[in-house]
Amino acid sequence: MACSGGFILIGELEEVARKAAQWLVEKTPIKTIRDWGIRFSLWPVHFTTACCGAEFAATSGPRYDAERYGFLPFTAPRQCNLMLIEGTLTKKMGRAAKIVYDQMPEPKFVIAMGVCGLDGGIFWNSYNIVRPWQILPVEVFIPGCPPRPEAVARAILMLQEKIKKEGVKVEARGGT
Amino acid sequence: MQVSEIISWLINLLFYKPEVFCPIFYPGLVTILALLIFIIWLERKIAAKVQLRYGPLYVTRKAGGILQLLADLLRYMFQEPIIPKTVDKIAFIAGPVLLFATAYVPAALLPATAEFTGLRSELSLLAVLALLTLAPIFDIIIGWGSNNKFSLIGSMREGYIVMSYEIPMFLSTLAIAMVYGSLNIVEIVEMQSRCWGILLNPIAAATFLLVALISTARFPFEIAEAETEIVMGPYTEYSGILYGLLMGASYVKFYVLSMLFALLFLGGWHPSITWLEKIHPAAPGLVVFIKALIIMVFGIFLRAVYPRFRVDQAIRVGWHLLFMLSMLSIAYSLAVIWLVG
Amino acid sequence: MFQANIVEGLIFTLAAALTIASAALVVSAKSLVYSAFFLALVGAGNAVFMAMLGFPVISLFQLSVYVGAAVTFILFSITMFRKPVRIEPTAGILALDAAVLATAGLLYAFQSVTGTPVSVGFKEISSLLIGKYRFALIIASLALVTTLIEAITLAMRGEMK
Amino acid sequence: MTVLPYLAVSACLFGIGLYGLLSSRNFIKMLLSAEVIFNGGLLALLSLAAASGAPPTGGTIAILAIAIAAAEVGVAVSIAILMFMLKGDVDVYKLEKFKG
Repeated sequence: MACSGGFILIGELEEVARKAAQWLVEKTPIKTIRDWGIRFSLWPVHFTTACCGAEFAATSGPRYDAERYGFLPFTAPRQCNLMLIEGTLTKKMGRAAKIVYDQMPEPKFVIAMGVCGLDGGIFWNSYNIVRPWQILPVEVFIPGCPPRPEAVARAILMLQEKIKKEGVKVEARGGT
Repeated sequence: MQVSEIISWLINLLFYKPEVFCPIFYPGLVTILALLIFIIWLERKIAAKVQLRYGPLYVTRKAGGILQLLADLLRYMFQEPIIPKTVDKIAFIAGPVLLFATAYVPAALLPATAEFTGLRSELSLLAVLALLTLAPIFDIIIGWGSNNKFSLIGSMREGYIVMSYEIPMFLSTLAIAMVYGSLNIVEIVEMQSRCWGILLNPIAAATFLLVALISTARFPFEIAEAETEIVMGPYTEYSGILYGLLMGASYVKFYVLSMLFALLFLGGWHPSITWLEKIHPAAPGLVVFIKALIIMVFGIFLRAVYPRFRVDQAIRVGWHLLFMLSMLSIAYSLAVIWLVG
Repeated sequence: MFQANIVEGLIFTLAAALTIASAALVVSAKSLVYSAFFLALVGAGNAVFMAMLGFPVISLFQLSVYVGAAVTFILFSITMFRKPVRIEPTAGILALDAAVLATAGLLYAFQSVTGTPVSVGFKEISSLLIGKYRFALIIASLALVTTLIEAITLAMRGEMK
Repeated sequence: MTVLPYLAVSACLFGIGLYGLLSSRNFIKMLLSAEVIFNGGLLALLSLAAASGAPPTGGTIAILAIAIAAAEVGVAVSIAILMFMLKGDVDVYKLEKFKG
């Protein structure tokens, strides 16, 4: 939240306040609590481009019930913090993926699903695909064509472990 | 000695002065925050049970994931609140805060028990109703301020819905007030020690319950923020803690309306449990809270079993069914007054 | 007693500042939505005055009917205009003169009024409404119904075209 | 505290509303200014009623006035919407065609 009106005080007050807030957030107890909250509240955006979408839907279904981990598929990118690329990204769709990723608020994570997300899968060497890791910072890859729902659940657990171990790095940005 | 005096004075001020205790603790803020964490978890859990799932579990495994909403809240708090360049900044930031405030203020005016009430007035029922009508202004303001077509459509829908539910809400409440001949919530509750309001005027009770569901966007009337049609309604552009406030606001309003339902129709704190008063003067008010909780659980259970109405169907329900029902409830009240005297 | 007076004066000053400032903003705000929002604040401030004058019923009536319904309706309708409507105001010096003159005249006319706030319960007002003024009530409700039908007709005509 | 300060506030509201009504060309702006004037008038009515011999009568009139004002707002706004639909504008100077 930037106060564009500015303050009467001299100096970069906004910058200082942001740095102070970041310093406070990076302290151990607050950081631990924050990481715990983020770990159990991963809300994914639907970004279905291929057949992996069916498996992703099954992950949240009664049998595999990913909501146990606090994994709640939600509507709009503004409220989510996890992006699952489900399948092949064509060049056109890659642009859309980037837009959706930019709409999500920090801290955010990307999981690339399916072998198409790794290196193109059956579209390997095609002129019209783009690998998700070329345009987005992917945290976890799920191999398989398409991967089973258990694999998606494992990816969620891996991401949770990763957040627990490494913590979340938040770049405090100004208002956009 | 000085310190202990100050502490005892503070404790006295905080816990035994109804003007301070009511807004902050029992019908007020602390209860609301605890309830928000509990009720949304319960909503997800009930939906999961209906769909043969477990629902939130691993966050606190032994306690069935009851802290799930705490985790969500923490995430929202530490998330980046995005303020897009195209929005109207003042409306965008002030809207959610004011919406939550207007949803919360009526809760502070509700009585805890007969002796322990924050607001003593002959017109407390009217005051709560009048404050409840202010929230839609901010819904429209945030929809307009977001400068997004889905937000605008959502707030348009909210406006249409408001027009269809506000009159039945007033009429059904006034019907029950007519039966008891008072606009004071405490007096109405005291008069219900013999006969509950729902028995005296069941039509008004049914109307009020339906209106409570419509005005707080519970299923089957979740029309303003229909996820499958218009992304998130008026809340599309919101992220971070501002979205948390918006999501909380409708639950707070539902809590206020459920408390009002329990007080007006379900006998309030009757049957009163007198030995609870030894613990704290506000403790007998827990009976009201339990009744309100039952109403809330009913309301959130509907999410799991009902689909959503279209907006025109909901408006038709408002004007054709609820308006007529509220008129009928007034006539019924008049008949009851005429018969009983 | 003395303290109560001070508190009352404080509330009055705050409410007066709020009301007059929001009235000025209604007139001067560039965006119509903000204008309507500040009109809601004017109505709310007015409700505070009414409660202080000893008419709590009318204050709550104002809050629920005027602010809650009428201003919400204005706001709702304004957001329906597709493009923002902004028309530059005409030269306002004459208008300013007229307004200042009117205010001064009103103040002059009011200066001889004496009296203190009273307290009026809702039972007196409702007995008056259904007793002495029942014809006014009937005519008002007829007018309400007529305007409702008129508004619906207007809207329908717009829709059919 | 007498009712005089209330009357002063109502006079101020009246003046501000009058200025807005006279100086703007936008139909809805004029409506909003008229609503400010209405608020001033209502306040004056109630304070004079409080100062008079029979306050409940003034209160009754005020209740009727508020109800009628709500109706009037509905009609005026629907006229504005209709005007916007027909002419694509809400400038009152373009209303010349509607002259009797």
